[in-house]
Amino acid sequence: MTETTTGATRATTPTAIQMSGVTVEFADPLGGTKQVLKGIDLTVPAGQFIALVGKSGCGKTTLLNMVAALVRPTTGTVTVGGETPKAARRNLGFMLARDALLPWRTAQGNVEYGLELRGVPKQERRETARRWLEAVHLGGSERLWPWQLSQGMRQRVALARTWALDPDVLLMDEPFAALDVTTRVAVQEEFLRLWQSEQHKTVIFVTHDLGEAIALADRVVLLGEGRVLYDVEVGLERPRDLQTVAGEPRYQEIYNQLRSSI
Amino acid sequence: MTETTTGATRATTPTAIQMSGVTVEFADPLGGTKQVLKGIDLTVPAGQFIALVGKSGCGKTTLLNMVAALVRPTTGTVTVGGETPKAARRNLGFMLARDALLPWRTAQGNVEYGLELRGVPKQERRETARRWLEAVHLGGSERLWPWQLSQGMRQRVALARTWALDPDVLLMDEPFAALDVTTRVAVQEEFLRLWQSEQHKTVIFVTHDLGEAIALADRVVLLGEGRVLYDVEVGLERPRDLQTVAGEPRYQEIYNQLRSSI
Amino acid sequence: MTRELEEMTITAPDNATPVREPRRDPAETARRKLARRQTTKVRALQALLLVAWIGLWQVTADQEWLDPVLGKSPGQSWDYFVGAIESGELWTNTKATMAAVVVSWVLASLVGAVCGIALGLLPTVERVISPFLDAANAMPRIALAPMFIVAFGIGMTAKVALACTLVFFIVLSGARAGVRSTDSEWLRLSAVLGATKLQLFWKIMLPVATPAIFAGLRLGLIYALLGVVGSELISAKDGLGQLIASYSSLFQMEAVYAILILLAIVAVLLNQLMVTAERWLLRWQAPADV
Amino acid sequence: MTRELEEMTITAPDNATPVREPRRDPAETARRKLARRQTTKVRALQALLLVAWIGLWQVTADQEWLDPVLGKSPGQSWDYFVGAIESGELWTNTKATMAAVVVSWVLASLVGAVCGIALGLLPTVERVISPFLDAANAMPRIALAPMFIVAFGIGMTAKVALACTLVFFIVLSGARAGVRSTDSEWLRLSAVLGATKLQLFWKIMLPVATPAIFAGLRLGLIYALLGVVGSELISAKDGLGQLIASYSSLFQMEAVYAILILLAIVAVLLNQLMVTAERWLLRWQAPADV
Amino acid sequence: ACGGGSGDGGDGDSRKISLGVFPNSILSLPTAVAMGEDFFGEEGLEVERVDAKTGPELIAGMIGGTTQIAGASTGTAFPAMKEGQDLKILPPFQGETKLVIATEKSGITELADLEGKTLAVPARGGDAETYVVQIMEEKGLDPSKITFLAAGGPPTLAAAMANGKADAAVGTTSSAELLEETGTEIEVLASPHDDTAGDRGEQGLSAFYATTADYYEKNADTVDSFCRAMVHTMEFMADEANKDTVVDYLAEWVGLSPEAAERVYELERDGWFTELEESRWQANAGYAGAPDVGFDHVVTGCGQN
Ligand SMILES: Nc1ncnc2c1ncn2[C@@H]1O[C@H](COP(=O)(O)OP(=O)(O)OP(=O)(O)O)[C@@H](O)[C@H]1O
Ligand SMILES: Nc1ncnc2c1ncn2[C@@H]1O[C@H](COP(=O)(O)OP(=O)(O)OP(=O)(O)O)[C@@H](O)[C@H]1O
Ligand SMILES: [Mg+2]
Ligand SMILES: [Mg+2]
Repeated sequence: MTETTTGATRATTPTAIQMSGVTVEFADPLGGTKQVLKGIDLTVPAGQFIALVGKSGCGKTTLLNMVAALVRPTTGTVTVGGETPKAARRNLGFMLARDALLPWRTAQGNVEYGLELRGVPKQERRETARRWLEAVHLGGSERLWPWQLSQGMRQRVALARTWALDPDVLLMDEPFAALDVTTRVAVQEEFLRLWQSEQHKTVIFVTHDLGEAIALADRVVLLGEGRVLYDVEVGLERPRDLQTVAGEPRYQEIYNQLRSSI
Repeated sequence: MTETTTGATRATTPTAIQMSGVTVEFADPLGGTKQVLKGIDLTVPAGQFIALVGKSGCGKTTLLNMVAALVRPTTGTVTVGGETPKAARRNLGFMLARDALLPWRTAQGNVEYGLELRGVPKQERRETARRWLEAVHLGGSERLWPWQLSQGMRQRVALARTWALDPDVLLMDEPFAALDVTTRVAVQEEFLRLWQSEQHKTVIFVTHDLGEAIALADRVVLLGEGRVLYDVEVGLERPRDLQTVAGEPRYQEIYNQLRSSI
Repeated sequence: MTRELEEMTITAPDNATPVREPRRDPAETARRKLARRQTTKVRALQALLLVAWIGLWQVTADQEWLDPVLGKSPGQSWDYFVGAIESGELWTNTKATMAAVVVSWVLASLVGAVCGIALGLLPTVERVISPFLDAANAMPRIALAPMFIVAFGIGMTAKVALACTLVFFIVLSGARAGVRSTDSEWLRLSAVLGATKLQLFWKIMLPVATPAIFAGLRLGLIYALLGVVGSELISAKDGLGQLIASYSSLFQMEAVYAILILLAIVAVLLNQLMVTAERWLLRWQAPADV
Repeated sequence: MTRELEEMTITAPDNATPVREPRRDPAETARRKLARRQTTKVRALQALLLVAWIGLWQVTADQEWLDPVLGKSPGQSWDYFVGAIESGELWTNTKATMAAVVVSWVLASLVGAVCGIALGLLPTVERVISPFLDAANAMPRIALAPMFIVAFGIGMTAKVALACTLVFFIVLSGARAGVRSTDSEWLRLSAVLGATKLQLFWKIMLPVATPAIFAGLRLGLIYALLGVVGSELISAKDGLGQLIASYSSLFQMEAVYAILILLAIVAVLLNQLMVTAERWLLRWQAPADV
Repeated sequence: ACGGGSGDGGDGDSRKISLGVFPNSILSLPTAVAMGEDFFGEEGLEVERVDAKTGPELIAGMIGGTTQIAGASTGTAFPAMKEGQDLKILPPFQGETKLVIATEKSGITELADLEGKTLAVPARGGDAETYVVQIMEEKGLDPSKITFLAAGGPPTLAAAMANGKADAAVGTTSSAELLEETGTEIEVLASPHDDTAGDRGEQGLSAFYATTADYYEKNADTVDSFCRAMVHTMEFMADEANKDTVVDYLAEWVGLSPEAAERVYELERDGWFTELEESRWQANAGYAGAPDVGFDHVVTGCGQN
């Protein structure tokens, strides 16, 4: 497989995502405003896998939505690959806790959905989709409807859908939260394998699970009350074995640090 | 708290559940029959916490349903507290993966449901329900509807509902499988605390999660192809700390044994 | 507002927190205030629409766009209305119509709900008889009117019977659909807890089917009104439909319009009543949007 | 069978495995065979019911339980039926009715579905105009017949217009309810993937609303038939309703019965067609029970 | 007041009658006059009027027991009797009053012009249709070239005429006046009052009253009282001295202006009679396509003594 440095060591790689002095306010439905992000400065080098953790309501999803151009910063700037988030959308992949599969499309159709919206011709679309379903070990299940898939298979289809667009930047909002423990580990492994198998994509991965954050990411950022409370390089070597990574001392160390600051 | 012996050491305690030579066949919808349980002999002493593990489709739920008088054995006998399962239902508690809360009843109303079916008078019902909601740390949420509760809170209400009937035998079919990791640990702790806080109830606990089985139970039974493949006393001392129990050598030992036989 | 979901029209809070506060807290009362303010806005817009519509009607009458037989002004209708209120004609006939509506709606709803739940519980029976139900439902009620008259006479009973044939099928299909959403886990749990059949019906089946039954009941109420008035139009001793028919045969269309508007008002009020009842009875359902 | 869920009537497989095999495998074909066998049973029972019903009808006629005007035997109806088939009277009138049914159903469904989706997307507009819709829907269509005739003449157009006023509201409320079930995550995802408004409508809104629209379409088809026949009963040049009206005024009830039965058969066939179309279009939905 | 058909075929209070009529029509004018002048009360009858919208409904309501006596016509009573319903026919009888009319703008001036045009009737296959057909055939014209249009009740019919959807129609003298008054200029093509309607116009009956044989047998007295009240009514209407009163009744009942009512009155005043010859009955049975319905259905001498 490819080289496995952590993102942090490549100080010279180009910047994928850049936030400077970002605040986000929402109009409070009862009048007034509520500041959700209170001055975020964050630089994500291209190819880095960054995990975002923090208490519920601390603004993780808001931050992600900002990168996806679903929320505009009140002050400050956000650039994605040097462009505005809106312009950068074509290089963006997005994955959510609930798989968000369209129930009226087969596995194949769901993987094709993004390609279809972008006007990729039918033949190419079909082949790409098939290739990515193979890649997530769902070859042969192309023609099944979402209800015929288990939760783990569904999330793997969502994975294929995201990957089929070949995005430079991947935004994932608790993508595995809805899975039961066994399936979860399997899909995490699948995901890590995909990510490691090619030129690394930049990933922002939101999760509630500290263990998952440390085991998967190059760098863990802890948000709290709209600020970055903690920003740490994981520094565990890749490829990682998810079964055993929890035993490593570095894992335990970061875990305890995060646990105490949360 | 009370004494904390494992069920296995009390060889002289009365038998809660007794199965001898039990087979279960289902009429195959396509004609013919299909043997799901192929001769099960199992004795569960009163007060024992037994975990049932095994691959999907190996008959765990069927076994549980048999004790709950929802399935009748084709051959062999099952007794619960010396009676037929049907007769023993009044001493039975039942808990499922999906909380099975009735959405048209408040938390309080859901806890009262079982009591209501058994004709407990209104005043008593209300008090019992309130007491058990307090016990699962949901005092103050009595009047919320299920949709207003988080998944963890819902499962705690289901726990209270089960406990409110004060059953001698508890049947639990993957009760925590639908919970996310963080909530799961919290509810497991809650459950263990309840179980340990009084005269132990007999528990049959079905789970897919080997770790959960070992951490919670006195005894782990591995089913496979309709037979008991493996039956082991856990022997970890109580009360247990779920955060650290995974570190104990005995835990690792059983885990590996089970893992290899599954 | 910083949030933009440009291409979207539905915006739901994307971090719907699972735990909602109980009703009494300050955020809730503030939310209610907001809701009330919005309601005022809606009412104002509705009033505006109503005025615009009456204006249009007036213009139509003034400009004689319609046949003189049909083209009457709002003022003429209002005059009839005032006169008819004073003479008590409207009141007695409205009473007669509403009595039949209520009776037929209650009766058909009860029977329809019970049959619907039963069919929902017996899928094979349902498969066997559903084409017969479709066939029965496709009978043109006006064509059956002579038979209703012979069987029930000209009066309350005939009206009620005709309206029932509409409402029954509507409520039935609602209830049937409702029962389908029963979760088998609730049944398993109830069985283990020792529920009797009667308890199952009252404590599981009926509440499960309630939302779907309510959808049927709302539509059913409108159709009860349609059925009763339709029956009165064909033959009756009294009722708003009978009034419409006789004024219509006298070409007094201003009276016909006034009565039709009265009917519309009655329908809207009945519907509002149902919405309120529904909101209370189904308060256990998560609101679609908050 | 060893399983007993004594107090339960609905039995669902309690370990519904999430992964279902693709359609082609042997288990699936066996399941289909089973389904076919059950269908045969259902058909047999239906035939039995039909025979029993005709028998009952015959007895009613023989025993003269009904007034002589109403009490006609199945044989008499059959004689009329054969005669009318030969004279071509039934065929031309059925054609006329069905043409109007199809036109009104298609038209009102299209408009109703689009309006329903639009209202579902614009909740404030919906709140404002929904009482007006209720009011309009509560208008007794028979009373409006004179206005329809003035506006559209006596013929196809008037029939279609009247039927449309029924079907429109039914399909509209289905579509409106359907859009409500849109998942906001689909919209978020589509927005990020760069979907245009048109793409959102075709690729998300329409499929989402399809099941509910279909429920409306099915009921709408029955009501299109009711509306057209009702309109023909009041005034028309041709059509089954017009036939019923004239035979009914001559007290030739055997002909009326025969035509009503023909209508019922047409309704059942139309419904069957809809079920088939629905099953195919909604094959992506998990079957309620297998 | 509600509560379905009283259904008391004479078992209840036999001096109470529910009387079914077709309201606001010249055909039911005798009922309006009798009730207005309390001729029923004078005979000790308590009469409740039950309005119906169509002829068949009147018969159906009577068979169902809601009414004991009801207005009837050639087009409704004969088919019912033909289908086996035993009815008794009561006076007064009204001679033919149906006109064949056309709108002025249709350009039709005589019956021959009807070929190829659209003619509105209340319901297909009914009495109005056969009326036109029989007149046309008698005059050697071809009625099969007319497009018959079922237009339902008066307002729909008027609307259809007004906006040209129908060129011609069949209506009573009063409904023709009503059409004129609401702004539709009309041309009379055939009228029973000036021999342009042939045999049918001369012999035809447009209205009478009926009761069921069952009720008649059990309540012969009541029926006779009804007839007596009606005979009295006929005498009252025929009396020149009461002309203004009758015209007022007519104007109010049918909804005409006094002038139009007076014109109608002049045409119709001799149209009512209380005894019927068998030959005329048989002729009408023929018109209605029910030649086997015998004269024994008619109650002769009712209320004459
Ligand atoms: N559209 C909106 N309008 C108003 N307030 C909002 C909106 N979206 C989010 N918020 C508020 O912003 C805060 C942060 O929300 P966000 O969804 O980013 O949290 P999160 O960290 O993703 O939480 P979770 O872990 O529960 O998903 C919350 O208090 C939320 O109520
Ligand atoms: N009512 C039934 N009729 C026919 N077969 C059944 C029935 N219930 C269960 N089975 C079959 O019996 C076998 C065992 O099912 P059971 O539900 O006991 O498995 P399980 O161990 O609980 O599996 P899981 O872990 O997936 O819940 C399965 O193959 C299932 O298909
Ligand atoms: Mg979030
Ligand atoms: Mg199971």
